[in-house]
Amino acid sequence: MSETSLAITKFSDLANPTRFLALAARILPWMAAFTALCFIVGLYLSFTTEGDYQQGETVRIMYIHVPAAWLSMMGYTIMSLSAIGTLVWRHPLADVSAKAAAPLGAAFTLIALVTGSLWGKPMWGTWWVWDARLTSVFILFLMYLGLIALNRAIDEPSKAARVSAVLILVGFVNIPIIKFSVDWWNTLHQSASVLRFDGPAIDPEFLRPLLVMAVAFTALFFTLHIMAMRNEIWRRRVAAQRRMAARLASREG
Amino acid sequence: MTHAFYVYGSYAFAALVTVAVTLWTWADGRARRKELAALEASGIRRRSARTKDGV
Amino acid sequence: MHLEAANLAARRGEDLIFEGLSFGLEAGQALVLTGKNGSGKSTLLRVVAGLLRQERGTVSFTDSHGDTHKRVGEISHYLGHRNAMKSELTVAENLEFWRRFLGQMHGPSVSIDEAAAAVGLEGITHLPFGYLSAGQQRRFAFAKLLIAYRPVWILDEPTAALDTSGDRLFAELIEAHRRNGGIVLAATHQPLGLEGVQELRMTGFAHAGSGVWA
Amino acid sequence: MHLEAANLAARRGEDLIFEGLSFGLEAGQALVLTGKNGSGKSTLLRVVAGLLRQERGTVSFTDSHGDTHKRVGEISHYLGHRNAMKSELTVAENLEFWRRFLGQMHGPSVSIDEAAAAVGLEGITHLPFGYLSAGQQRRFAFAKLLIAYRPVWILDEPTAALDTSGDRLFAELIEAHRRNGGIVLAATHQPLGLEGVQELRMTGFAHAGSGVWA
Amino acid sequence: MTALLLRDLKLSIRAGGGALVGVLFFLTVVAVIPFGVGPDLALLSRIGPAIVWIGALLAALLGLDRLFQAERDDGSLDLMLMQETPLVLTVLVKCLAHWIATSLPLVIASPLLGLFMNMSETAIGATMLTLLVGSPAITFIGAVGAAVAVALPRGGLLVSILVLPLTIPVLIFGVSATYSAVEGPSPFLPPFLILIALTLFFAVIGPAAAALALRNTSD
Amino acid sequence: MTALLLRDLKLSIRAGGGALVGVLFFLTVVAVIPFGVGPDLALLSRIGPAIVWIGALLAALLGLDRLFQAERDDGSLDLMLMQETPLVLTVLVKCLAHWIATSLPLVIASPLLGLFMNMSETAIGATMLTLLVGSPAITFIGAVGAAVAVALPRGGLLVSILVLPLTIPVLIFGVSATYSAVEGPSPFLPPFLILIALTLFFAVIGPAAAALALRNTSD
Ligand code: HEM
Ligand SMILES: Nc1ncnc2c1ncn2[C@@H]1O[C@H](COP(=O)(O)OP(=O)(O)OP(=O)(O)O)[C@@H](O)[C@H]1O
Ligand SMILES: Nc1ncnc2c1ncn2[C@@H]1O[C@H](COP(=O)(O)OP(=O)(O)OP(=O)(O)O)[C@@H](O)[C@H]1O
Ligand SMILES: [Mg+2]
Ligand SMILES: [Mg+2]
Repeated sequence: MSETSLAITKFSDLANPTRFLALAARILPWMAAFTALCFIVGLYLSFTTEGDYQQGETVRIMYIHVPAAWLSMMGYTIMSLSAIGTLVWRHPLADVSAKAAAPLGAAFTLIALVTGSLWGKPMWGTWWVWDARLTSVFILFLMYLGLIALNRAIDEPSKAARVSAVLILVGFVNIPIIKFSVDWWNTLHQSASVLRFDGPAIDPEFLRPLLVMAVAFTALFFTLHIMAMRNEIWRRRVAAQRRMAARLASREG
Repeated sequence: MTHAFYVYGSYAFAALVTVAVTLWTWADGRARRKELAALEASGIRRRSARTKDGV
Repeated sequence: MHLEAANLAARRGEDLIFEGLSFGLEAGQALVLTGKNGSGKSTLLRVVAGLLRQERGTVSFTDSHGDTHKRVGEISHYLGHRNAMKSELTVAENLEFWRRFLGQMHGPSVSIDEAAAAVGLEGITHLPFGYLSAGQQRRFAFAKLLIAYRPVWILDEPTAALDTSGDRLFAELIEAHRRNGGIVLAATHQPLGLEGVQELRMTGFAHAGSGVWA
Repeated sequence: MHLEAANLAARRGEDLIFEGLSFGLEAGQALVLTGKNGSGKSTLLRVVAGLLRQERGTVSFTDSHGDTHKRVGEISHYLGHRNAMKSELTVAENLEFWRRFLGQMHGPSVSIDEAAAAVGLEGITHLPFGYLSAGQQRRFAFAKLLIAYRPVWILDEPTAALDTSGDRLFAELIEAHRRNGGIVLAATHQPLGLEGVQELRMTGFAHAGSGVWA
Repeated sequence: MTALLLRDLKLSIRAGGGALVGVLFFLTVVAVIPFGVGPDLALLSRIGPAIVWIGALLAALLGLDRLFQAERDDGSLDLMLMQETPLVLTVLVKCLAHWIATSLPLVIASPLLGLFMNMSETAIGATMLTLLVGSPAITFIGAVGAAVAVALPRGGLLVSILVLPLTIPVLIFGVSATYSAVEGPSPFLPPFLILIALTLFFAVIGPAAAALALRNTSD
Repeated sequence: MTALLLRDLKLSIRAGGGALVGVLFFLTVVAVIPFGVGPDLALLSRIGPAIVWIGALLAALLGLDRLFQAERDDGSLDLMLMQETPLVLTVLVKCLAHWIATSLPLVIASPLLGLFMNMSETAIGATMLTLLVGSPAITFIGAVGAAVAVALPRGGLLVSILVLPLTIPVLIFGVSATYSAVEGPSPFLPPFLILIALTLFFAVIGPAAAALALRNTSD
């Protein structure tokens, strides 16, 4: 008995959820503090800088809209990387990472959509148009929800992860479409002015709060992601122990 | 301010969503930790915890 | 010809069903899996057929030329709990499809009518598969093994739903396959009436719940 | 209590499978159908259960108060080749559904956990049905007969896919049902190990093709 | 019977996330439309009700054909046929469960889609009302097809010939009631009443015909 | 492989009635739209190509979800997974069979629908051509969803949700190629070539991803 359990300990060490939990416990407080700090500075900057002569006060929406939009794409990218980890290395932590990222990505996409709409009403005179950028983001949102639904519909976690991974990777085609849709189709939406190959083309007055807010949002994303991963590991641990208890009971009983 | 509604609306919505997600994640973690503690109390323990430490 | 499994372990859901399982079979040999319900017989067969990925261990096949195949499924027939036949199509259409889809390997195989005769059901291949009785369906599912040659047969309770003459018939067909140098793996609850077979008793649940997470 | 079949004939497709078949069963008695594959055992059971319309003849049931029922299916359990359970739902959900859907008749019935224990599988009713092995599925399909009382049990190869301990278990459950005054009709290829049963050998194909058209 | 209703609902939730999925499906269908017809908001708002109705029809059709086939394949249908409870009632309850699981979420989500399609408040209300009243008819008609599919293993063709043409009147009266509510000049009530009549008619005919077909399943 | 193609075609004729369901659904969609936009023939002919494309897209979804589930349920999928023939090829052939049984009839029926929608000859021809070239892409994308559905106990709406967003590019280029053929001013060829490229791209990606998913769902 002791010999086998030792072997198992080594094996699970390889897959390593336990080490991940230890690491998470150590860094989470620091990440949370960093996030809070960035938000305080970022929010202060966003409300104290000048308004735009063209867009007026509404330019302040940019400070949340743009980071949220970036994160919506980054969330999916993280899911795709995790999907590769699931399919190629079959690493259980990759399964957990992809599953934990989906609701967060959906949340940031929702923020990007709603703040974009709220910006669109004063700027374009309408809440919603079916232009390429807006629709591709909307599709991203639907894909997040679809993946969440798929994950919940399969009740064997490792299988759910592998199946979702295939779909995540196929859906990745949408990300370049979002990013470059403004360049490929001439639409209402602003084309890239920060994340460009030839450097940002934006007034530093707006760039500073934007970047601080972007860092804050990113830090928030990762903090929540690690928390959600930790929750998922706990959830699986509970399930495994419950099942073990049931097996033992049915053996002895 | 010119378009106060839209600006504050955006900030309020973003705050709402982020806070909701944060709270939900946190509450979920707490619930899971409680379940683990309950299992621990009922005598079912992790294998790795049996041999050495464990978080 | 040689089929070798070394140190196999397999998981169902999160539970390890068996562990450290090894066996070796030469041409003409057969392995019969026994054990109570849920002990992992079907699981082992699916691992050997390559339908379920093992947790650890290897399965390999060395053919008569000494070449080694890692994917044993490709040179095997698998007869599972389900018959893999479409009830909308006639028996002949079903068998014809599998004959063409599976393709021919170097080895003895028979025509569809001969296969139907071999399982004791000549003359009704024109009926839709769904119209047959449970035992007749099982017999035709077995006929599939005869129409395209495969050296390894993996059989999961082949005689379920068969009458006693069917049991004997299948035993004879299996023996004939072995005489031809074939290898047979079968899970069963009733004695198949085969001679000189190895037997492996499955016990189930190596360590319940000893997954990555627990 | 009395189950009576008189002069039954049934057709499958255009062929008359059997003809002039009669039997009578009193409380506590059992009838075992044997015969080779395709001889019409399942057909007869489905006729008795009311799932297939007979060509001629009658089936009727007289209960302990002397009332006669024409539709025997309503007071029977039918366990066919298929298990009538949903693989998406857990075992407990499946059984709970059938318990409520079938409704209670006057007679002994047990709770779901007791039924699971009776078929030797307590403690895994929380698993989805689809995750179980073939034999475990069959056992739970049988557990369905215990959770809602029906005087007549119609069983089509109940022990298919069962291990030997399962065979014994089922035989005991069937005997218990008979001791309680139940009636059992079963088709089988293996001896069920029941005592004092009538046996009916089916031969199949009364007159092949003797339909309206021949 | 509540047991059957609950089981069927549970099954459709297990199979894919439940009500959320219905709504998502609808959203996806609607998101596809503007790509086809272009982002012309006036046009979108005009074809909006028709699109919403087509989406509802599609959602009802996906999966409806297996309503009884799934039961037959695992043997549950046999046990249902044997019961004392009238078969019509069983069929009715299964229809109800199917409607609740697939069509009701669409009815509830339709206002949201209306917004996406830039429809006016009246149009949204009218669409929702006609959907609520008319969509059960589609399910009832579909049930007949589903039952015939079980009775005749090779009757697939028959099902589609039977079911789809019958749904056209429902669709037409549903859509035209919506339009008369929005634009006039024709009054709203006549087509709406016909829609109600259709639903009631099929609520009686559908399950009865389906039960008849199931009884005659030949094996 | 021809054996598989023939079998699948036979099956969809015998059991599914695939072709006819698609065509009838298509007809239903086309029959309902005029009620939406009213009897304005000019408008109808303008949105005609878009409607035909949307109808074809939605019709392709019918039955797609059970492409592999049916094989799983009777155990055939196991045998297919074991073969030496690359699984990608098997998937490709099954897609082809599904396309021939459900989408090809739509392509053939599209001129008829074009007439209903009062489309010009050029528009009809262009729609038919783009459909012929573009609809296989929809099937290939759908195959991924169908393969994923094997992990689910039943098919249904979820598959469509996963599939539809990915089909949008095909729809966009299909429709825009048709419009540029009819109205100009933009040239027909670029979007048409992109459509061909999309089909080829998904002919590679779709079966590969579907095969990957199938390998990962077997148990
Ligand atoms: C619901 C509507 C909207 C959605 C879904 C949306 C989506 C996005 C996305 C995904 C990005 C990131 C693009 C990238 O990194 O290349 C972005 C950036 C941006 N959006 Fe929006 N947007 C919406 C409405 C608006 C409106 C109304 C405006 C202003 C008039 C606007 C202005 C911007 C700006 C200035 C950027 C930064 C571009 C850059 O520097 O790269 N957006 N939006
Ligand atoms: N997805 C799953 N999750 C958890 N347990 C599973 C899963 N799939 C199968 N099992 C379990 O795996 C065990 C082995 O099943 P298997 O089918 O190999 O048994 P078997 O020996 O073939 O039994 P039988 O004689 O009844 O056919 C069973 O106890 C079953 O309950
Ligand atoms: N629709 C049909 N058309 C023609 N023949 C049919 C049809 N359905 C069933 N049969 C035939 O009816 C006969 C009786 O079948 P049945 O299922 O009753 O046999 P059984 O005794 O239960 O056999 P088993 O032991 O294999 O279960 C079989 O020969 C079968 O081929
Ligand atoms: Mg088994
Ligand atoms: Mg039988």
